[in-house]
Amino acid sequence: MSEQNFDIVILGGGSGGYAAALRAVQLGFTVGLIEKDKLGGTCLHRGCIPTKALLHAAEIAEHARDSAKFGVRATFEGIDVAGVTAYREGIISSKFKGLQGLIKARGITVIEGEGRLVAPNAVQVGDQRIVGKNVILATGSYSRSLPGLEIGGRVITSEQALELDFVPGKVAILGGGVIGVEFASVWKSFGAEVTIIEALPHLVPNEEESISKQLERAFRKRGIDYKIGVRFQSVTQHENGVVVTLENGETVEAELLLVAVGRGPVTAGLGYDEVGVAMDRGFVLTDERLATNVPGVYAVGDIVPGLQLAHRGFQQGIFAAEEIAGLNPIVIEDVNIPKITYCEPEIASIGYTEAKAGEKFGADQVSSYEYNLAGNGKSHILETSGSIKVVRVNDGPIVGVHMIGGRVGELIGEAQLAVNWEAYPEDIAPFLHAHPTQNEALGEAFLKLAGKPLHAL
Amino acid sequence: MSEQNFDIVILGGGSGGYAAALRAVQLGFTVGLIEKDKLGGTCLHRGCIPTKALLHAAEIAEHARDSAKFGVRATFEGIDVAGVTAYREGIISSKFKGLQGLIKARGITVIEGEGRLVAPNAVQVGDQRIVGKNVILATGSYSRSLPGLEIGGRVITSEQALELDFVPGKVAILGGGVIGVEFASVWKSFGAEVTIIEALPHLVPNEEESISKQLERAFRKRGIDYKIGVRFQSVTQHENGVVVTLENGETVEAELLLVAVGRGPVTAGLGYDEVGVAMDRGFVLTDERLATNVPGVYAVGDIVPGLQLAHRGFQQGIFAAEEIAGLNPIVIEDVNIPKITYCEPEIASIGYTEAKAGEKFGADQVSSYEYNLAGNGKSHILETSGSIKVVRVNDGPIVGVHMIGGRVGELIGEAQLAVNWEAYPEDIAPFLHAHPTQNEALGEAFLKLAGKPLHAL
Amino acid sequence: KRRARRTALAADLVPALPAETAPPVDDAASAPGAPPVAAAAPPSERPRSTPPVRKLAHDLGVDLAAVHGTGERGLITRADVEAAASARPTSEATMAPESTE
Ligand SMILES: Cc1cc2nc3c(=O)[nH]c(=O)nc-3n(C[C@H](O)[C@H](O)[C@H](O)COP(=O)(O)OP(=O)(O)OC[C@H]3O[C@@H](n4cnc5c(N)ncnc54)[C@H](O)[C@@H]3O)c2cc1C
Ligand SMILES: Cc1cc2nc3c(=O)[nH]c(=O)nc-3n(C[C@H](O)[C@H](O)[C@H](O)COP(=O)(O)OP(=O)(O)OC[C@H]3O[C@@H](n4cnc5c(N)ncnc54)[C@H](O)[C@@H]3O)c2cc1C
Repeated sequence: MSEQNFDIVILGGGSGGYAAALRAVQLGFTVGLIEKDKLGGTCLHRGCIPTKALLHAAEIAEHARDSAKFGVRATFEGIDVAGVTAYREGIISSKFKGLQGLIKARGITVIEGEGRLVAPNAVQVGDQRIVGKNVILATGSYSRSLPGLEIGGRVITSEQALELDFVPGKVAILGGGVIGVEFASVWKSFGAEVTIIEALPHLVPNEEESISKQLERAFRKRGIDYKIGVRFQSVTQHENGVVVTLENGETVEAELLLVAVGRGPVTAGLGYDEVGVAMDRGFVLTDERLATNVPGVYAVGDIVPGLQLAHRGFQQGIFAAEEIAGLNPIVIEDVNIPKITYCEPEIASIGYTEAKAGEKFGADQVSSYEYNLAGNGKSHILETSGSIKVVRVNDGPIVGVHMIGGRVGELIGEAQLAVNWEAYPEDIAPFLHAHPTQNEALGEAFLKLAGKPLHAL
Repeated sequence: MSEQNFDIVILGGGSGGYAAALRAVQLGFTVGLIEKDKLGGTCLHRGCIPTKALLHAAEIAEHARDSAKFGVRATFEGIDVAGVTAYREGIISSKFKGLQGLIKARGITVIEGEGRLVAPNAVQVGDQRIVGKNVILATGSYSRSLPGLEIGGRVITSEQALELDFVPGKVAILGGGVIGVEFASVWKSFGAEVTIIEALPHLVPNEEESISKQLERAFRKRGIDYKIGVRFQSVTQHENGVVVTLENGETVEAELLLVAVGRGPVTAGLGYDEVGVAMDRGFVLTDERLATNVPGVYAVGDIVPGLQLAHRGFQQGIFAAEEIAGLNPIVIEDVNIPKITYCEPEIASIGYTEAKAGEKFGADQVSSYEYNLAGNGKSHILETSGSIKVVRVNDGPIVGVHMIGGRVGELIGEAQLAVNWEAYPEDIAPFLHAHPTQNEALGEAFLKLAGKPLHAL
Repeated sequence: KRRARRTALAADLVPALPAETAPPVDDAASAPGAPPVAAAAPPSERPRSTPPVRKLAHDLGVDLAAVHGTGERGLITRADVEAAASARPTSEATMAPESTE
């Protein structure tokens, strides 16, 4: 049995783990990065990147369908699934190559194989013992299911959904969260009939309620069917499809059932509990500085309770490396991390919903304004509708921005600075936004909250 | 002869004038707004809005053409000019209705007719004398030509270009500035052959040089022809087209010549000089607080030397109203106003170019980093290329952001806050941008300048 | 002329901080809500004020180097800047904003 020694050993080479590795070597540490599958993890190979490629292909399809509205004569003939796959895989393989090159150029030692925490400072990989002054756990997540709902055959998760070599005629989707609505959006654009089943009272239930309602309206207009506030009971498979039964007795027939009910932590059987790492329902518990209860052991990414997002993984990975270096980095609360749902129309938000802001600051201490994109020239040009809602503390900072509409995702960058820097609407009001952009809609909301609406009453 | 009295009289109801009016009534002033044509001015009826509608139709056409690349089977059949016109006019008329409604709802008196400044406090409109305690001049701009180059027939400006009821087979464009490259981009996407003629050494010569060069490369790839660093000499018209002769003896044949060499101020014969308003080559001179040399008379928008942009007009209009109200608003220098060129690929910038920053702060006091969009996942998904260049003062703030690439225009909102608030890259570095977005490319540039590149070496 | 914050931050611009200079691993983690310790701790990444507050200070003519930060880890807050602005003679406070340098 051989032993390798590093300053930092990182278990898992996904968004969280590889970002930690990149930052750690920049700070002068030696790093051993253990990965059993492919560097880049869920996000690159089975998550963010492939789904967003599908969503862009979906946009192209919608543009072809709608072309007459803009005076363009074009005919939509269908989806060439092999073509979509080649496009999607081309992006992944190029990004994968880039990431491998970067990891190598930065001098990170990658150890291939499945690792297991065997001591507060050591991970076992086959017959090698990888020892570090500090250990960062970053083993990520997997697609969960519901108790009694087995994945297999025509009951699939996002992993299998990405690999389909055909466009299903009709799909049922269990779960109206981010992943569920993104696949619903893609499949509808590709020509499928889609029904979403969500137990909570709204689609994207973590968003501001008015945003959820607008998504429901938009999906209804697009012909995406959904059943909300009703729970799944059971599913049966037969030769050509599935029959999903809901608790209210209704049934939904489809070719496939996509289970998108959330992601669970990949921590079982990895030795965490034996070494004494405190856990809760499989998630690794940390303080706000990402330290576990075991000295020298940190955790980052989807295994840490909270938002499961790639850029949160990057952020936490960088944070952990800087924390170990004693740089005392600033903590960014989950609520101040930007969230985008890339369905059509897109949703983007950061900070508190109006209700949560009321709870935190007092309902009479907050105001909000929701600017309708109908007033925004560029949105009209894109023929999209939606709104931007900004929440502020009275005589105080902007604490929440909630958006829905075609292409609004990219607007979150500005909102991220405003919210994280605790800007007042009055700080932004003097800067008129470029015309004609969707930025302007955000600008109008700020202007209104600063008491000086321009293109609004 | 009748007389009407207001707190503020505004001459011209374009972006600058109507924004001044809207802000002034909010501040409790009575306002008389004089407009000879249509509220909304150049931007709404003949500028920003119609051109951006054409550019979006162009995007739809390109998507149909390129659909196979994304696995979508669609056929591009051509442009239905009447359809494009209906789409474009539909947007304008809806925005126009909205603006009229807003002006009315805010209680602004609109006086229809051509006005002439007859005293420091009075504008004559027909037989009415409109008197104000303060006067704001906002008469805007028109398409200029070159000495000896007459507009007419097949030699057109942007006004006629917008009204064409056909897609020309081949167009020559005089001027490689914003308006020239935007029309070049539209016409190429619509199927025309295009040649741009620009006397300066680069297209979009006001941009960072590396951005200009990338646009030239992108246009070459798109098959848009251009001749740079060569001056126009003359043009002759014949039955089916024009022949443009350049100073180097070359000729360019085309169906039409679009003259896009800049916009001159609409000030001649409006009484400004008789009343003693100081002018320079037709532009109205003001101090940085928009006051002319004549007490009580202000000027805003395109008649004031500097950037000719609608949102600068909004900003100046609001500023003038607040200045009259004694609110002492803060001055935003032109360099800190965002600029977007909406051609494909888009260009967006704010702040100093690297060269200008070097002049201002000392060449050894500034650093820059240009992040290639090839490293950005979302840009890869969009199959666009380009870059984002950020200029900072060493140990100091971000003073310039320069971008090129599909859809980068909307990224300027974040850059606008960073530059205007004089943020340091280190201030932004802790906030990881949403994945996968084009925002991230801006984030990577900031991270690099903060000494901690993530997905870069 | 108005920023002193950089001196405290040189460390994060140094690409490779030697690991030996790092404090014991769980030092910082053991004192989550205790700013006093941080004063003696290695340079923090936190700017002395946020950009919009710096801009406000600039517009009000307040020199941040002379302002005592009362926020977390010495952060200069908006209230600190406003207090500094109102503490001065009014003639100075109404000084028109000018361009940066
Ligand atoms: C369909 C889908 C779409 C998504 N879209 C987005 C999006 O648009 N934006 C966004 O921000 N997020 C998105 N996410 C979420 C994002 O993918 C995750 O938040 C992110 O990947 C989490 O990073 P991580 O490093 O914690 O875990 P992972 O990316 O899961 O990486 C963990 C890595 O650890 C490895 N590993 C696990 N156990 C071991 C072991 N014992 N030994 C060695 N290696 C091990 C795994 O092989 C894996 O490579 C999406 C997720 C899915 C499923
Ligand atoms: C093709 C084109 C594309 C453009 N694209 C963009 C863009 O994408 N983004 C951007 O920011 N800017 C763009 N611009 C520039 C933008 O349109 C102008 O900067 C803006 O319109 C200037 O506003 P203004 O109020 O100064 O003048 P104008 O909009 O020209 O308004 C002046 C108004 O005054 C009226 N007027 C003039 N003289 C009199 C008189 N004597 N009596 C009564 N009324 C009078 C006119 O009828 C007019 O309505 C574009 C311009 C063009 C030509």
